[in-house]
Amino acid sequence: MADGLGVSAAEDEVLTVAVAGFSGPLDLLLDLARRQQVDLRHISVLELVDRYLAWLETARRLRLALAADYLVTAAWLLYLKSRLLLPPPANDPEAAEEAAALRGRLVALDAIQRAAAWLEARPRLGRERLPRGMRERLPRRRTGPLRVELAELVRTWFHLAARDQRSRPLVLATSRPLSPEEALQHLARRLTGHDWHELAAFLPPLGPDPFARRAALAATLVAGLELARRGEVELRQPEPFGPVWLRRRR
Amino acid sequence: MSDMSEAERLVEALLFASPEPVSEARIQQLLGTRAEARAVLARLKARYEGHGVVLESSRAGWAFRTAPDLAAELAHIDPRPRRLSRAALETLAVIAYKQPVTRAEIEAVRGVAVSRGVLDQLLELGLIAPRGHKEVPGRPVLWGTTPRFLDVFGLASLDDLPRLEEFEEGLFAAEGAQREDPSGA
Amino acid sequence: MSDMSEAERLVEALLFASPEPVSEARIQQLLGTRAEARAVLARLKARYEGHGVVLESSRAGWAFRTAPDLAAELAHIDPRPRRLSRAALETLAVIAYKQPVTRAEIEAVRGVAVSRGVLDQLLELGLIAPRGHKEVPGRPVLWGTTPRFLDVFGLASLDDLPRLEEFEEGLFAAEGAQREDPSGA
Repeated sequence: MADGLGVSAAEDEVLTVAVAGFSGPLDLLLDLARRQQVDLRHISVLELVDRYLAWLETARRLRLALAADYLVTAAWLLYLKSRLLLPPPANDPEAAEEAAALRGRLVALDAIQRAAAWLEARPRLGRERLPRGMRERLPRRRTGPLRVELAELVRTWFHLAARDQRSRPLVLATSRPLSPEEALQHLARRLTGHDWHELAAFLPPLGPDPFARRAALAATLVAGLELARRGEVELRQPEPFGPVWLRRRR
Repeated sequence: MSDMSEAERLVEALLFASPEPVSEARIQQLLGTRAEARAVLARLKARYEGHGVVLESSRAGWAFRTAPDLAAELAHIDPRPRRLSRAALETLAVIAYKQPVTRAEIEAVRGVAVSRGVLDQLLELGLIAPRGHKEVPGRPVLWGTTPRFLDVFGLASLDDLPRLEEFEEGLFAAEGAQREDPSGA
Repeated sequence: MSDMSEAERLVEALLFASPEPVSEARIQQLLGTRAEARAVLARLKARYEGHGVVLESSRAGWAFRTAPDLAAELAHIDPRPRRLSRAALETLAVIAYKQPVTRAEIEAVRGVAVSRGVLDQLLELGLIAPRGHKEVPGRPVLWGTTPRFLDVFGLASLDDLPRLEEFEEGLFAAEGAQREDPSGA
């Protein structure tokens, strides 16, 4: 902290300037005043002015760039000092008031700096006290009234009904069972030679769908029965529920 | 008020403040040799049993979650008026005019699949209800409208639903021509 | 494992799930007529005493936070530095104590111009907010602290701030020596 460096020698003051950087002449004055080690309300303004000018002289010697308000304050302090030093009866009551006002400002700034330090030392949210880290999304419950109109419902129905009458939408069948006609054509093409084959060997290529496979098997059996009726093939099933075998008749 | 060990306090705070679930290894790393993570987690989990917040472990790690049974009560209440989606309105229209009707029949009219969510929504709103089963293979559920449906639409009875024929040459013909055939003429 | 009432579970879950402090009014709204929010909160707060997570309340509302004594061990969770500059802290202190206060008045106390950046930072952190205009020529903005200020600094209300006179009182030397950098002296 700026006021944290206890400084007595000029060299140390250089350090203070370089390291800390006061936030303005009042802050510097407060730092110098604290070094008098007395209640700020009873600080010697004359001594404070001397310290301020000495500090400024050190800064000037070391060619530190100082903001203009440090010099303006120095001029004001010098003037104040000269008025405070006037002997009675020429002494200036306003000068005493200004000195008191300066003490007041130092007391006020000191209190605020202590308050700031007190705040800084509080266990701060996000530093000493952490909030819940995870964000949970609470579900949303809609409780508003339902806004519907009969006209809207009726219009919707009419449009649906009209579409139904005029142009049925094109429905793409994703899986269509093999028809007996197709099975017949397929079987007739595949029947070569006169060996016995399992019926399942005559199925067309099928997807993984087990229902499509059973449907195709049924259709192929119907096709086989039809060919047997025409006398073109022979069928046999050696055991109940076992595989069906088929061959072309000689 | 509490008999919590320092290790348990620390793990509780860690899990509370972490934006992500925390692995057991990470917790052990925090605890160092002070305690065994697994044992601390077990004690902490037991402590939170029956609470509104529970300690859960998943493959991602350990985390506090609000108890699932409280979800409905904690839901953000959204008081804005609700409207029916187009899918819900179409489904409701088919049910209203064709009842009792199966889902497959609704789909046939609409030309698209009816999602479970749409029927659930209409059910939840009390606008439709099951009306037994159709006696065909699979015995699909038959759907119909409820008294609440009449209420909501301001109808005395289903007979008050306007019939297509009543509108055939009126409003609908005009609207239909306008809407249906942009390519026309 | 737990003797928690449904009301207590519900409040616990709500406070866990809410990123920001929740007002007592909101909690009462959730509870409806089932229980009195204040009593439930008192029970819940007592239950969490000595835990790694504690129930805090301020003007901003009620919220769970990790216990401050665990801060050092949890520092890794969010390693972003959250420093307020000395200028920002002093400006905040002036606003906290003198609110509502204009920028010129802050500058008068600090003896230095208040940069726009400092006020912007405090605004962005949600610690201060405009509180109307002062009815003097130029109608400068008046600044005050927010409920979040209380939440961030762990204050139940502005009354928890020590009186400014307490900082003024006593001999500077004794207090000052205690407060200042030990490398000094």
